[in-house]
Amino acid sequence: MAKASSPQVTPQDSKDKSNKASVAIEVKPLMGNEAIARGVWEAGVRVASAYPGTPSTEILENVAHYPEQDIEAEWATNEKVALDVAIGASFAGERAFAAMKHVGLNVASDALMSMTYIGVNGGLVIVVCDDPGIHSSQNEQDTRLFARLAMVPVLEPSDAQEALDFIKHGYEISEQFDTPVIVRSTTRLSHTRSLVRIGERISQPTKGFVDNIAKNVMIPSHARISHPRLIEREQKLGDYFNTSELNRWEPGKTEYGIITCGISYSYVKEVAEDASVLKLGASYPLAEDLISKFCESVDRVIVIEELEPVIEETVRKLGFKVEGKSLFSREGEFSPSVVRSGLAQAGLLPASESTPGLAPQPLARPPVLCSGCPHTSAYMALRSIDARVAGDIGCYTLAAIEPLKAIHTCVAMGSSIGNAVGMYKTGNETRPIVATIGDSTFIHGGIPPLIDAVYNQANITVLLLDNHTTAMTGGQDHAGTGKNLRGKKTERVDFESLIKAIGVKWVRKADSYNLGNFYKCLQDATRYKGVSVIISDRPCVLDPVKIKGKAFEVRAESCVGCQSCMNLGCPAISWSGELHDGHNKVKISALDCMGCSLCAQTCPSDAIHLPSET
Amino acid sequence: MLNKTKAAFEIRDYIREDLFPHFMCPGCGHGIAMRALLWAIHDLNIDKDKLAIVSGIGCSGRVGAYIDANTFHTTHGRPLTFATGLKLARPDLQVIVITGDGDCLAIGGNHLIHACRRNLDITCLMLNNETYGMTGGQVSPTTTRDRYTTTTPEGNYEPVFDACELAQGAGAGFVGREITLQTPSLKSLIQQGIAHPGFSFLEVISDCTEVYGRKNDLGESPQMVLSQKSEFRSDSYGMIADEVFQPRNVKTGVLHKSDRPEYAEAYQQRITDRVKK
Amino acid sequence: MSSVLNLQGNHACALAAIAAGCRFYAGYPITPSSEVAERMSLELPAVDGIFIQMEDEIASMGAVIGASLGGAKTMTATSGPGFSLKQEHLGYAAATEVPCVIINVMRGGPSTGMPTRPAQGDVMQARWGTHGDHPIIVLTPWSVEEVYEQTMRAFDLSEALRIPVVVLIDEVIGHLVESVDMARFKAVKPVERKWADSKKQGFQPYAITEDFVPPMPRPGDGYRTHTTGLTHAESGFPTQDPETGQRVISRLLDKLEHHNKLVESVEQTDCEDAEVVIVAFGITARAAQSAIALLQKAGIKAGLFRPITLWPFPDQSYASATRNARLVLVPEMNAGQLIVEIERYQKDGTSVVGLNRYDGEAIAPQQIVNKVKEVLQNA
Amino acid sequence: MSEIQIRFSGSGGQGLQLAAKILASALALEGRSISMSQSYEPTSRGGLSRSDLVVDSSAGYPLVTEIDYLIILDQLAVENSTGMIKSGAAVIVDNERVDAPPPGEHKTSTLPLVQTAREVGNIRAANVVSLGAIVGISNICAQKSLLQAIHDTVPSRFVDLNLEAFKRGYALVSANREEDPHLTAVS
Amino acid sequence: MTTAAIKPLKKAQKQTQKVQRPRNVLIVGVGGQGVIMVSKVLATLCQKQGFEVKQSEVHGMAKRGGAVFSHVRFGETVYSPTIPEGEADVLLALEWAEGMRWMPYLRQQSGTFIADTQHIVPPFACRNRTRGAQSGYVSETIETVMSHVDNSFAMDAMGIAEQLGVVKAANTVLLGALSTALDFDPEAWKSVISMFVPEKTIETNIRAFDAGRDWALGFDRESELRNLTDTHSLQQEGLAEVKVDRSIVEITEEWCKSCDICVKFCPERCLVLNDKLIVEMAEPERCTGCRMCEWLCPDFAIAVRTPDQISQ
Repeated sequence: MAKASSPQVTPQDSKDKSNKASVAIEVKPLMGNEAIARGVWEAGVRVASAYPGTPSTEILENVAHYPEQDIEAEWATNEKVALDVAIGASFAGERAFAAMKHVGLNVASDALMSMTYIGVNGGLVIVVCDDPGIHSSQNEQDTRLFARLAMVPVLEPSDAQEALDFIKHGYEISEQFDTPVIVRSTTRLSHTRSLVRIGERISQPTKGFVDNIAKNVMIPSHARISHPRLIEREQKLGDYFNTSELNRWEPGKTEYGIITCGISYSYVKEVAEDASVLKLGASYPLAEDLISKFCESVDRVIVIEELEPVIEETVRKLGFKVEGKSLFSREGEFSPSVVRSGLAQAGLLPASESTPGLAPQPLARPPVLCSGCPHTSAYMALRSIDARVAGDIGCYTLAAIEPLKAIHTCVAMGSSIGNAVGMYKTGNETRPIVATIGDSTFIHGGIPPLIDAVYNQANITVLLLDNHTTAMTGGQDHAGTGKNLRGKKTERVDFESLIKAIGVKWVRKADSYNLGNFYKCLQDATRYKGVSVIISDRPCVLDPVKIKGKAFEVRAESCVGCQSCMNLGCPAISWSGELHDGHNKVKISALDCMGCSLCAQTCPSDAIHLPSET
Repeated sequence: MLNKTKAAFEIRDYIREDLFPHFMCPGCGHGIAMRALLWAIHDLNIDKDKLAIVSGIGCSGRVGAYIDANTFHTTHGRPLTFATGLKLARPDLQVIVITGDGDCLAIGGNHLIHACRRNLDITCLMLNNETYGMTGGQVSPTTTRDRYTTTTPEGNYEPVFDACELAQGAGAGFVGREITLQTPSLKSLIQQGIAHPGFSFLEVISDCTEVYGRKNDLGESPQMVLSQKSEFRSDSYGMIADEVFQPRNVKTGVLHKSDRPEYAEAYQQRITDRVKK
Repeated sequence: MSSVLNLQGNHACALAAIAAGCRFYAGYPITPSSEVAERMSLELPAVDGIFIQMEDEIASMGAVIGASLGGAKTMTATSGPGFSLKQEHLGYAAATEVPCVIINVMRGGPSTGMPTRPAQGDVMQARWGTHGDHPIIVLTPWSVEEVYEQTMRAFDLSEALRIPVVVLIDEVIGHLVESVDMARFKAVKPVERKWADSKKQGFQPYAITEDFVPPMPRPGDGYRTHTTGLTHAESGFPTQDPETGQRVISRLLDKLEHHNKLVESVEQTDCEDAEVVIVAFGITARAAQSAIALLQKAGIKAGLFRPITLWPFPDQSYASATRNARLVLVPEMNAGQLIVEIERYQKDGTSVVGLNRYDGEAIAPQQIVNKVKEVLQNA
Repeated sequence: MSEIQIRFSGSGGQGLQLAAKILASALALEGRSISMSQSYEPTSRGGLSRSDLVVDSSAGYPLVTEIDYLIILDQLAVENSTGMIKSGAAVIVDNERVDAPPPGEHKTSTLPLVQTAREVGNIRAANVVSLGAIVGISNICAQKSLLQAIHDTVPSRFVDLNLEAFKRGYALVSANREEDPHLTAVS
Repeated sequence: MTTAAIKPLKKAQKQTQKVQRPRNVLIVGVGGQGVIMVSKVLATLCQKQGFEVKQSEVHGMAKRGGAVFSHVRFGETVYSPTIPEGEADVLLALEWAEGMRWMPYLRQQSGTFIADTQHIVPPFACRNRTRGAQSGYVSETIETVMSHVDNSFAMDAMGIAEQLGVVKAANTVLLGALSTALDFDPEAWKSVISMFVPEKTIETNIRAFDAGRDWALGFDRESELRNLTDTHSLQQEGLAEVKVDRSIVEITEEWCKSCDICVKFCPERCLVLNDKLIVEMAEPERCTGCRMCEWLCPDFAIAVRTPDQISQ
């Protein structure tokens, strides 16, 4: 591999320029998502919209901390709506923003695929947070592949400072190239706190709506004209990135060179500080010339990128011998150790001497439904009636595992009802078919399939678990809570009326804390021929406010160690250390007990009581 | 009375096996209550030969026949009267009455209050399934308001007895209530009731699944058993701010206990005093 | 001290019960029987017996059966309305063959009637008061002394045959105080119940024995049998098998027939050649006895047939007593109950005439005399 | 011994049963056989009440059919006995409470029974006053037997009162003997 | 526009010499314990001392009882936000089993292990109903850890806080202990803690910090080990030996009336009604012998017997 001449862009250059571009007034430790929010505000964005989704949730929550007169921040009913709102703002001539997690982009993709044809008026940046390692998602798809499909540029910051800076840069690119821009974050970046120099908000002049039907209305004739423009834009962006300071060549030893992007860059620097590194801040379209030059300057080219071999394949396409996924996994999250062992495998670093010290068998501590969670009893009841349960996305997905084990499928936001309809339509299912869906998820994507179920006369039961919040992501408001992102009162969706309006004849509200009644209600619902909907109306005990009742107690003398209460999977209940006929008795942690009474209702020996009783 | 070395409870030691399966309907709570009773008897080490089970008429009345003891299936509403005679004549016998809500509170209501008042050492186990199951599900003094029975086709409009309060008010020395779902607790309650020297009134929340449950669409047996707890426990509800859940205010457990003089003892005392004079 | 006591009928009843071994009494106050309870409450504790006043007559009868099931000799006393209330349990005692004695001091009726006035209106209720076919023994003493005697006998019969026995006393006799010489009762030995004393395994509490009276299992002795008012097989457990039902009920009914000699008790005065036979019991028989003397004085061949055991009715003795009679007069303090039974045995040529009074007064001897004369004149 | 039929009558609460019982008791002490019966209305106070004694019954019939001695303490009781009084029988009526004694062929004495009881200290002792009168008239039993019977029958704290009442009743008859020829005629 | 690394803005002279490479503190615990608060205090302190700091956490499951961890790295230049395995200079565990989970991250020999001894037992560790079942909680004892890790401190932070009357300040007690493992002035710690706790509780938290610090400074490893050995052996003797055995469910088929109660109430859901609607043991290996089915069978069709009962 021929060695390239010295790089055109040096870290030194970029640093000087950045110092001129914005005046640093303060340094603060910010989490990646906080830095993104800061960047959105500083960039003069007027409208920001999102649907909560780990690890992206905190972005909009933090945007909402900035003054309302500066920026409109709102929870949208789903990611597509969020993007459409942002697109509308762009049309109207303001900088606009949308945030979502990787799977949220799937929902929003329909709008994105058109918007990429249309381009922007006010700048439009979409932050998409990927979740390598699947900390809290249903998959670990790589957004860069999506960007390639949509032919929109992707910027990838590697720390919080870059997160802030890249947002602002993103708007410049968006407006300069007439394109939406995706800024890709990952869980690690979003949730890492580091020092960030923050700046002031730069207000953007209002452009106003620009009437241009050929640009703004995507009908076939317009689209046909737009597509070549898109290809041309891609080319121009590639050229731009060849020289942009977003991509940085850090010269070092020439035996090998590492091309990396995003958070992986920090791992690389951690374990191979003296290597030659090409850090790509723009991972689509790739700066092919820059890459070629870099590859030519080193003996071996190693690509270190989380998830898909996007860079690696490009390098290979460019005709270089490259090592990437042969050393580093295509799945999971990277870490300094992963990078080190990959480089060691390549023979570039000495293998770390492993001196196993004390290595205890780790305790399984999977996430569980909280003590007092109203979903618990709903799933106990489902399990009892032996239902075929199509689950959905939310806390309640945890009911799929021990001890509740009451969910049989879980696909994507809002899928449960459609899945249930399909199960019914096969005629194969002998058990009652129930779709369970949370309030927020229902609004997100459950309403069209419910209409479908009614329209197509499915015989299913929908259990709408209305806990009055978006619990899984930490308690965000939504259209069904009566409060907006800024905590102000707004209209609340009346689920019962809505469902009736859809044409559901059997709708009943039930309190899942009342075990017997709930069970009965579920039985009635499943016996009904047609679509039946139960609205389990019981708020989350943690969000938006902690609802803690008096803690229940176990009367040790009455406990017979049957551990029926353990079926709740309640984290407040554990073994007391006492035995009854060889079976472990239980105790309740007063600190953790929320006083929901479910254990007391379940206990066959009446051993669980409120302490006030004598 | 407790003997630590005794064998584990084996129900077949206490039943007339050749009569099984018993006549009760699938899911009938009376069977569960019967087990709890026999379990308590076992734990108290009561000699079967000295055990007298007196029952009335109705589904509850038939329970006694399956118990391997001295069993007396008497007339409708009157088992307490038979038991009174039996216990007075034979203080050495452990006399336990099994009765139902209609048997005990309607036709036998008079006997109940006077048995409570006298406080003779009898244990009265009232199996409350809220209906006259054997006669086809008519309204009883404990039928929940608005529920349907064959004699309340428009739903029950009569007020309901709280049998335990009634018994306590009438002077029973020991009053308790339990649900069949909580079998170990029920056993323990029965055990305490039998051990109590004086009249013990024990209400068991039982289920008539086939007749009453069907008529009122209360679900299958498991669901009816499950409902007992949430429907009947006042304390199953913690102080939740965003309240919706308000179960029926009926208490379980030992509800009343007093050391009023036991009838036979008081009688003997009085006689002795007189003879001394 | 003299063995003669001035004794009220009701008191005599109580004393006789104690003498017969009664150790349990449960009752409910009702005129004109209350003195029986009062006397029992006084006497029973002295012999380690139990007296209990229950909440009603039903309860009393229940307690009596309960105590008897436990092994005690038991008794209760009542009058018309209370007797009606006891009927269900009387049936239970008959069906389960539990010995017990029921004293019914009759008063006027129907319903509350004339509580303090005498009547003999319970003849049929005593026989058929409870539902279904059942054996029952009814004794009718005519004097205080006989109250004592027949009450003792009631216990003996009940214990021996496991049949409830009713002692039917009219108010007059119940409240009558007469001088009774107690000496003759001193030596009487009460009959004891036949207790089961056989193998406990497979014990049949209602087995068909030679004397039709199965030995009774005593609770606590280890038999652990079942007692039920349902039609039960020999095992004691309910049966719906027609053949078994027929067999066990027949045994129950045949029991009395089998022990006819023991049960029957009649008194006949001058019946052998009597043209006129007066059939009466209780105070009416006392009037009849006076009347016979007057009639005989007037030259009318009159005799008295007195069924002391009223039920089962001593039909054979009656037939023999009235074989020469032209007239059978049945004076009774009701509208005609015993006469219905008597008419069943009426031969051709014998007229059966009733003399009925239900105004709360006893039938006087002269009334009977007048009636006989009147009938004979009109004949 | 020939049969004697005695009736104490009046209204409920006047102690007629007790009077009969004392007399029966006295007769029993003398070895006489008695049949005592009673009739009252279902009220403890007021209403017709009577207590009958048949002494040495010849026919065995225990109820009175022809009264030999009749005491009437209240007008209320007059009608009930009318027609049952043996001709020549002795009838004693209270002077205060009985206005119209039963008509017929018998000897009626009107005596201050209630008044005497009042004098003795208790109006309710009129029964024993009348008992004194009847023993005084009939000599049916010895005074001694009767006094013993009072001792045996009456609660101890009332014994003296009743003994006094008896004596006053007895004296009532002897005091009136001169004035009323009927009284001496009875043996 | 971007920088390769942010240089310390205000260099603390005395520490520059010592800190050649970033120092790594791994703070671990269970959701709701305050892991993030503790790490924020440390990160802020480091920042105030002029270091570059990176703090990385995953807390999506914090409210759901899951494991929570926070990497705090500080130094002149910090690249990776996460600590490589075996390179944590300090492992601060707010919960014992979490300390055990992250033990491999502790630097061999020189690493310091500070752990609260409190046990938060997850429901999953108590999922076994079988007679004589043992908890699934980690089995490593304080003694085991102390004999493997030279710099180990096992403290009852909750107990210490409780003694001070401020149960909620257990985290601050741990910070006090942590302060002895890092070269920062105690006063600097206190001033940062004061920023993070409610104004009213500043004074109590300072006391809690001092208490934790004093405890760690006065910690005598040898005598502690001796103590533990004594109590440990005592515990061993006291442990009742419960025989782990499997109960047998006997079903009298002729008595079963198909009411379904046992099936629905079996905590382990190991019973089913078969095609004749008679109850059947479908998953005997799951049965724990809890007797629920026996108690609730109205027809006495089920008997649960322990092996010794059967042998009798």
